[in-house]
Amino acid sequence: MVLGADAGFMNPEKMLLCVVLAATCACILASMVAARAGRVPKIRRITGLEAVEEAVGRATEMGRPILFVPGIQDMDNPMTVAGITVLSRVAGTAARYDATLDVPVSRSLVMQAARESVQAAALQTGQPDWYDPERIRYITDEQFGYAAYAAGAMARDKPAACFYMGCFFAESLILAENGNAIGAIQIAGTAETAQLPFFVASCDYTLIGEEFFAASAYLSGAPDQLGTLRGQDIVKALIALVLVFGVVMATTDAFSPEPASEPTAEVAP
Amino acid sequence: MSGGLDRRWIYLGMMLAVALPILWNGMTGKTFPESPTPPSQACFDAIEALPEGSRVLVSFDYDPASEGELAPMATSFMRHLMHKRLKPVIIALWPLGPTKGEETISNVIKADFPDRVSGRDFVNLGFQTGNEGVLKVIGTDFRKQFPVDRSGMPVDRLPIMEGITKVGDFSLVITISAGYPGSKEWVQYVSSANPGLVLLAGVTGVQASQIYSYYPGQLRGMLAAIKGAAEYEALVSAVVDGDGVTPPRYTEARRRMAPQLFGHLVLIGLIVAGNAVYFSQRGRKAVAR
Amino acid sequence: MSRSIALLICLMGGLTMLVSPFLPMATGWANDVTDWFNILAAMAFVLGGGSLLKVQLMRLSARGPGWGYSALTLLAFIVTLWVGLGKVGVVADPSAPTVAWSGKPDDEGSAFWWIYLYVMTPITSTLFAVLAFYVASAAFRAFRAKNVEATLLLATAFVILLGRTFAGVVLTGWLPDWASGLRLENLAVTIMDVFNTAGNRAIIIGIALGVASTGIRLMLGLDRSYLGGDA
Amino acid sequence: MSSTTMEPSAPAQGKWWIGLFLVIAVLVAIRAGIGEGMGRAYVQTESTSYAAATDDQGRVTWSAVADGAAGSATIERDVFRTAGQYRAAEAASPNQQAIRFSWDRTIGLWLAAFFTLAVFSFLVGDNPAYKFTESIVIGVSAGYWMAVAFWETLVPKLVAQLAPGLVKAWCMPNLDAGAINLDALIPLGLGIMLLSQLTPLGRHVGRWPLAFVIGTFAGLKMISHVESDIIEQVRATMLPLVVFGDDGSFAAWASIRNLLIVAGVLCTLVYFVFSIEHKGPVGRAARVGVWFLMITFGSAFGFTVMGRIALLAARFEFLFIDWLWLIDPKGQRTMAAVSAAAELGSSLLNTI
Repeated sequence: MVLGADAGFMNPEKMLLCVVLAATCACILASMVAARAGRVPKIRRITGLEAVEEAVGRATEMGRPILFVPGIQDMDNPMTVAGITVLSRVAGTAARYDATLDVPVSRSLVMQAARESVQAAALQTGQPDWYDPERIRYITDEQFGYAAYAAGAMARDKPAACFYMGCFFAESLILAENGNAIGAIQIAGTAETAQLPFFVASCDYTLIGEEFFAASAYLSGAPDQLGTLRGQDIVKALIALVLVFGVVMATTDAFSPEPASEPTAEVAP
Repeated sequence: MSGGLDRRWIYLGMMLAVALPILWNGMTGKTFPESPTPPSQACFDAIEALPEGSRVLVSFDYDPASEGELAPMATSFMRHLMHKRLKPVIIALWPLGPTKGEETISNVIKADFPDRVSGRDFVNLGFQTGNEGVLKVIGTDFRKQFPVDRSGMPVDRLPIMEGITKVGDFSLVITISAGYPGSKEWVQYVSSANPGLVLLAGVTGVQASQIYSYYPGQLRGMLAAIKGAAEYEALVSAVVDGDGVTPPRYTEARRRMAPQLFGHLVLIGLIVAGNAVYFSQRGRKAVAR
Repeated sequence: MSRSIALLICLMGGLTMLVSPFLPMATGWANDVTDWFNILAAMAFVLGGGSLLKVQLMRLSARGPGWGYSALTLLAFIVTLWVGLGKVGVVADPSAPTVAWSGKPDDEGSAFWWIYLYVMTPITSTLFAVLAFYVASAAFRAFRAKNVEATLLLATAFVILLGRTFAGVVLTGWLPDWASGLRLENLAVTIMDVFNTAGNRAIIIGIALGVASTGIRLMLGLDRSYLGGDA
Repeated sequence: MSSTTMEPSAPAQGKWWIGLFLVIAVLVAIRAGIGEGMGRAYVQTESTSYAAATDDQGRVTWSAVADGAAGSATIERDVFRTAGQYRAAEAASPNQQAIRFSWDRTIGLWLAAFFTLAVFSFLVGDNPAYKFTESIVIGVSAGYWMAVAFWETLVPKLVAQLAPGLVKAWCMPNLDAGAINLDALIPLGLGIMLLSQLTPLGRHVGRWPLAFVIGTFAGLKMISHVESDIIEQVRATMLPLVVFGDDGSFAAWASIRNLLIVAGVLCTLVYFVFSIEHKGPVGRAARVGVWFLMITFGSAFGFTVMGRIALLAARFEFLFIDWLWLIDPKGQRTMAAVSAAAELGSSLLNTI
């Protein structure tokens, strides 16, 4: 299963990977095309995302800034990229309300991408002057150095709304507890499973795993993007079918008199 | 809804619950007895099952931030390996891992097994950048990633590395890991690609819940957080020291269990208190209505 | 124009990586790309460092409240960078004692090592440790049996907290062998083994789908906010 | 969730903080005056001589030799010694110079203790000591990672690929200085494009490296997630719902366990369905899925607590053992006064 260790389609493991990969892409692409053609799926409510507008509005009313943290990993991490796409939506809303948006980042490349995306959002909303590159600034690559800054900045600037969207490790609770202490509305989204419990405990809304990746498509409201979400659901249904089939096979196997020829994954040889 | 409690009182309670047992422990030297759970016992058994002289790959995938939980595991693993006359080959996927490996070597091997020679009985091959990329390469060509040991000696000249060309040539692989890259990557890229290879992991509490889904399939055994370290430490002490006295540096994990216990009790007390406040407030509201 | 080229680069890069596991010639491409990324990220430090310098210098020259702290940050940054790049106090490596620059920058005894050991480590590991306090206040506030979901959350945490210490042994150690599965320490293992495994597996599968779908959206350019606004 | 607004302390905040710092300083001074004092670091200079030998392939290797051998190079470095080792050396020969008090490491130790307390002080409220620490750590860590990136990535992976001879002579003597690796020009080019936006011309070109990174990693991560997460996790969940033991008897618990895992995975997957409203059977399955999620989060929380407490314990151990010299579980100091107090304390505790 090592990439490139035994390349080529002859290897059954590679074959399986190829089939699953192709099926996944095909489902998502087909739903996207169907949505473009007019079959736009109705997406269920994701409460955390409905609250974005409310949070930005509240910050504007109170005259306090909004804090957006796109995680502490670099652009090679899909969560960071997803966080940046959510940032562009949040920035659009903030520009409309003319609210102050602070984006401290912990990687130089992320700073670059965040600046581009916030500037684009400002232009789209017709508020090009709202964009201020100095508000999107690099702090440090060090996880806890960054957390030290964020904790101190929260205690001093008292943001009214905090967004944590990206890849987080132990600093998640430092951010969320300090945000809670200053009474901010907090919306978090991550696929880092170990940190989800802390966001769930300390934030007002948390986007869990796949919901987080769906966030930017959901917020964009564009038909083709919503179509990809339906595609994900179709793949999920296929996975469930395969799983049920596998379970039935394994169960009938258990009844067969002779012991299974090869040990299942769960049994240590 | 906070029940009117300033959170600083909570902090004070937690501080005392952790600090006082450390002082008590330091003065009396007492620890709680441990009974091993299956994943820890499995680690112990996997090492016990190896014949003398087997080569074991030990990866130090952590840095000082997680030392509190993981260094006692590293110490116990090293002590067990040395006691069984096994030969550890140390690598690291974290830049500061080799230093931690060196510390473990000097605390265990140099202090208690001075007859063991670097390059023959153990070796530290240092750190390589590339995260899971390193794991992919050592699956087919170990020496490509780790051509020299930490002092610059080519691996080809080390007796301990004789006949080892890929990761599958080791009898056992141990990863002591604090996050990414770590146990998950070892499972994904090494264990899956080498079905016969036995993989053990020592992980932090945060990782434990994720890594559990790989045990006992792709992971033969695992030490979960300081509790796992304490259980394994007790098992190793029992086999190495017998009824004799265990030197204090080999009781670190068990010593840490005392602050652990009181910290947990404070938390449980807080959860109970929080619910008491919640229900009493709810009760009052119901009456008012 | 520039945006179209960027989108093309994104699409081609993604497709190449997608087919690479199936091409014998592509062995090692994934590693190469990872290496390139690391180099790029290292070069990008110029941008990050520039941003840091600019922000702190602006505060310093404005002499607003707390400008002294900005001066401190600047000083700390410049000193650390200088002793790190210059390998101040580093002795040669034993494998080449005559090559003065052969030592590692963080060798014991060097200035960089001193800063790491006595400044960075204590601060970062104490911040890490402070989480023990935050965990306590979060548990006090959030773990309340308001509904079934919250009750399950707090009950599970309860069992794990008890089951993973000596307290579990004391409380339920008296249970006879046939009921040993109900002992707290074993209950904790069961929760991890069954419920946690199931929950995590579903989350992991969902995340994989999310990554795949996001990847497709990025490659096709549906999501291109990172490319900026103007043409 | 509820929000507890922690009101800032009273107006006399500054005085309050000065008072707290003074109390701590006095306590530390008292501790420093009792018994053997506290917080000192000792070092010994280790000097090793190395001699060169050339092997049959023409490679030069250096190995340790007796001091002062002809043609050897000597490396001196200071290594830590414990207070106990210092005391033993002093007892053997008073005024010896081998193991000595180290000013820089002692200052470092006290500085580390100050930073530790300063970070803890933030729990009480924002204050000058924390602000000081925060400014320091931001600057230091930014500089630290930049220097590390230079030595660990740029030099070996970029410069050494393009100018191996130069790098070998300068700082990587063990490098196999072979041919120039032109592949390294690609990341160099990408980097130059990225930095070109600092000039007015490069506004557009600067986006291409980002597009490259995002595209390639979208592809790479898609493969690794499908491979190790979808395929492997589904495979691991294909469990028999009826399990028999080795002796052929029905294993009830193992069967229930497998049933729970399969049902849990399916229901939790239903929770993540986006294009169907969570009503009716779908809603019920999703609700069960949420229960599984909550149990998962509860157990992850419980486990994480262990780690956090262990880390806190490690910080207290630093303060108590290395700085304040209150306890000595590892036997690094053999101090009559304090260990007598410890014995008294332990005998008292034992009687309780």
